[in-house]
Amino acid sequence: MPGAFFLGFLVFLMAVTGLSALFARDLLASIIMFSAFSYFAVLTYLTMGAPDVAFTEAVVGVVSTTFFIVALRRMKRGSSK
Amino acid sequence: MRELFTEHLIYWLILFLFMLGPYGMIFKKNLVKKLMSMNIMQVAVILFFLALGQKTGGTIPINLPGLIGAEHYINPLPHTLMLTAIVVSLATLGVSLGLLLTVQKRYGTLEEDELLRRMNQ
Amino acid sequence: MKFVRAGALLVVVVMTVVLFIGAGALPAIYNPQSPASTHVSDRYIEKSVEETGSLNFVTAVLADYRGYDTLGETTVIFTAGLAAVVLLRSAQKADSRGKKVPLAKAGKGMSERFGTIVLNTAARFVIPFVTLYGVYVLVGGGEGNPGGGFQSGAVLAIAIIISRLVYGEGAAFNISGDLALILAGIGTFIYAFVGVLTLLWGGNFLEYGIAPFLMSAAEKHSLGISGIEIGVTLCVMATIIAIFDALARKEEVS
Amino acid sequence: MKEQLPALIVIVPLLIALLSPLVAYFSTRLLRGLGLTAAAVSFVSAVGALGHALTKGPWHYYFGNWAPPWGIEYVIDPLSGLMAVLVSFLSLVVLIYTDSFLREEGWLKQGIHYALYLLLTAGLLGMTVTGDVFNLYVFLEISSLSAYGLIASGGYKATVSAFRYVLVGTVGASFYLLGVGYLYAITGSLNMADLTVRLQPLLDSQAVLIAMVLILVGMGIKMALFPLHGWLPDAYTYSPPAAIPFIAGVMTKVMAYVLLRYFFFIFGVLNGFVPLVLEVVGWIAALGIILASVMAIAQSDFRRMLAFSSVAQVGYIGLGLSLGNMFGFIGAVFHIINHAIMKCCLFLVAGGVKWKTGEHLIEKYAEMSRRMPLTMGAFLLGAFSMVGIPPTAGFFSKWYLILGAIEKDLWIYVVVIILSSLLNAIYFFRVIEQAYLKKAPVAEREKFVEDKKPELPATMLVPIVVLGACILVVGILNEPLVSNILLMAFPGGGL
Repeated sequence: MPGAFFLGFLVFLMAVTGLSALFARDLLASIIMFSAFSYFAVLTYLTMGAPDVAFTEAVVGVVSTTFFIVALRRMKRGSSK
Repeated sequence: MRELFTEHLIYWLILFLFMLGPYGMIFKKNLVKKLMSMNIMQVAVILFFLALGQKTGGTIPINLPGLIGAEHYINPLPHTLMLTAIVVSLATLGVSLGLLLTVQKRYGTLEEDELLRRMNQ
Repeated sequence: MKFVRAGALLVVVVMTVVLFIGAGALPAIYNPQSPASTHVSDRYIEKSVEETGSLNFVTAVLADYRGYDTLGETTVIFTAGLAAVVLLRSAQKADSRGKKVPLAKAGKGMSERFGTIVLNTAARFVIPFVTLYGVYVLVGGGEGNPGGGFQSGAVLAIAIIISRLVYGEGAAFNISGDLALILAGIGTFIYAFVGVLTLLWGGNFLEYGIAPFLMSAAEKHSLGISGIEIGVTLCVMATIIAIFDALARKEEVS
Repeated sequence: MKEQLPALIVIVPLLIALLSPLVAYFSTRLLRGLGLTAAAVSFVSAVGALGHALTKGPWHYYFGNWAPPWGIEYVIDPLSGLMAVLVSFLSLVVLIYTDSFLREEGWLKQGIHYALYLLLTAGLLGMTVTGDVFNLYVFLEISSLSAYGLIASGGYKATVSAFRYVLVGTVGASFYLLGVGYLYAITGSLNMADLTVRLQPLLDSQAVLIAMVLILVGMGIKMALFPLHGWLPDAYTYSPPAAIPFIAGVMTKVMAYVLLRYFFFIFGVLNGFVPLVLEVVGWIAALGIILASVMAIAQSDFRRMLAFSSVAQVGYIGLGLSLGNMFGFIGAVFHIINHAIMKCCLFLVAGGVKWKTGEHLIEKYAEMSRRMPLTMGAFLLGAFSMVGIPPTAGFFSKWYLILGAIEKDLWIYVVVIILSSLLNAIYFFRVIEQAYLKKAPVAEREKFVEDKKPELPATMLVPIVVLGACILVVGILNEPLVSNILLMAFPGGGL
């Protein structure tokens, strides 16, 4: 199955972006890496032949990134530093 | 090599992603990052289920005219289940971000050590 | 403390190794003969077009065969909206206790306008298209396209969020947080009400085929599916807006 | 509508919950009425369904009329019926009690509280009566999310503990879901009855072992089995008194029920790797009982003491599960019932004292027996039952657990149960001593002598007294309960 290599590569990319989201110093960078993670998740779902799930993950990725950014904005504003 | 890929490696990668969740939750001190590792864990479960439904010679589970028979389509059940799981992950994310905002507002920090120190004051 | 961390790391590593070894016992990926691909799924693929009238098997399973799960899923979203709103509200206790705030004034979004001319103009173009697309996703869901109530609701919510982000609280295209919460409840209620109707007609919960209409079974099922999809759309849209509103709400000065 | 009873158990509270924000906007009084009606209808349906299951055998209800491996079914057998009756009964009782705490709040807060509470009820009921492992996950999430919301509404400290609970709880749910994934991978089915059949030839496979461990860890986190209990003490201590009796009383118990369901009904206690896993569970549970009891002695906050005692009591249920024989099963289920009622009652008392005096510290309980005689009477029954003094219910579940341990020649468990009863006696005696024997300081005393209405208002007092009476009734009626229901519930039961 030739798709297997591509699939493996995509999951590997997910692991990389996920790790860098966890290890990024800056929270904003972390959130951006997290949305990249979400994007690769969409690609992986598409490769796995699940358009419905991919579509849902795409919109959920947008919404959750928005939530994160809005929350981050509030947190920065409220922080003592 | 190809056998390894098709049979184990994808599961391994997925399970690695899955265990990234507990790892991040234990070792990352920032609460936002804990939240992210929780989300990564949920995505890994979704990938796991979708991987179960894969089928050689199967296409996406939408009826095509003239293509009849179960062997031509990917199993739709995991997709359905995972739609639910994605929605659950979004719901959990919303609630926990709300919690984080409240914590931040009261204690002024999201670093775990600092938070524990301020809570005990 | 170091010791505890080392112990935790050990536990995580051991679990990872155990899971890796255990993966060997799973049926190989891509195997058409695996139990997951042979036991239950065949009926969904072969019968769903005639039994439910939906060309998309995922929609058929989601909204019909396992429609009760989806009711639960919609409820989960609604619950999340409730939880997010209650905890951000109880944080700002300064709110008038026991007093009834008129719904129109209840939700105050971000107060400052941070739209520039480019953003404003872009938003004016983007929002109608996003909205249209959301409606299209809802309508096209059963017709063999991916998508359905949940995706449609999320896309519609994104349109409203864009408008809120660009125009601020004064956006014409806006739903306030409390109203959104009530709407979300109504949306899920529409879903559940379809089930209650089938109960009243004498069938089991969510048994669309029982409807006393002059239609074929497949048509009744697709009617039922559209009914619940509308409920899901409303609930998801309203909940996302409610959570967004709760997160973005500026603290009232007390 | 008679044939729709299993659906009504869950659907009615769910429907009212969905409408509560809307109803609350117009009238909070109407909301109260509707909420009580919903809980009552759910309770009546559960009783009806249990009656049917006992007389005519298990009741299968197909959603959308799709036959089981394809659709979702509800199964009311004696065990799930009994659990449904227990959950809906406690939900109704606590809902009456809740009223006094909410009266002062605004419409939005009341509406959301009722919605979350009823959703929690519906979620837990759905978990007990479902016959589908994925549907169980969905309802697990409904109940968890509503519990997060309820706990978090208790102030700032509660939000920190609620956040921890969200993280840990989501890990638990994800582990559970991954376990379901393993089961699905090797059997291709999600229906419990179907799984049982299809797992039979596969029970020696490693995948089943891993699925078992994943489900055990996931549910262990949710039920606060000993090393996984970290989220519980804070969550119970800081959450608002209007919600915690139900959460503390029922939630962990439903999770324990799910484990019983898996190990006794789906995997089968004697097959494959199950005895091995259960043995580990047994040792961990025994250790947890002792350690958590010792921790409970060290607490000065009444609610925190109850929280640690909960961890210990969940250990008893784990012990009964691990015994894997009939007495163990009866002891575990009986203890689920007892502990749900006792813990609920004790938290109601704690909330009542807080309502009266604003205090949770044990040392402030001085002379409480004179100020609130009925409430403290119920507390005394609950405490006796926790310790295991004969006419109360707690004695009998321990008795069956000991019988089960003796049958398997595990004398160490007998020692653990007796030792922990002693520890229970120590920490409850501290409170009893304060409430009945100590004299209050003079300043405090003058305050309550002036108090014209010493007891709690009726809406709070009645639930407390009812639950106190339940402890006695369950204890006295233990024989018919065991022989008519619990023996029927045992897999392949009825002897």
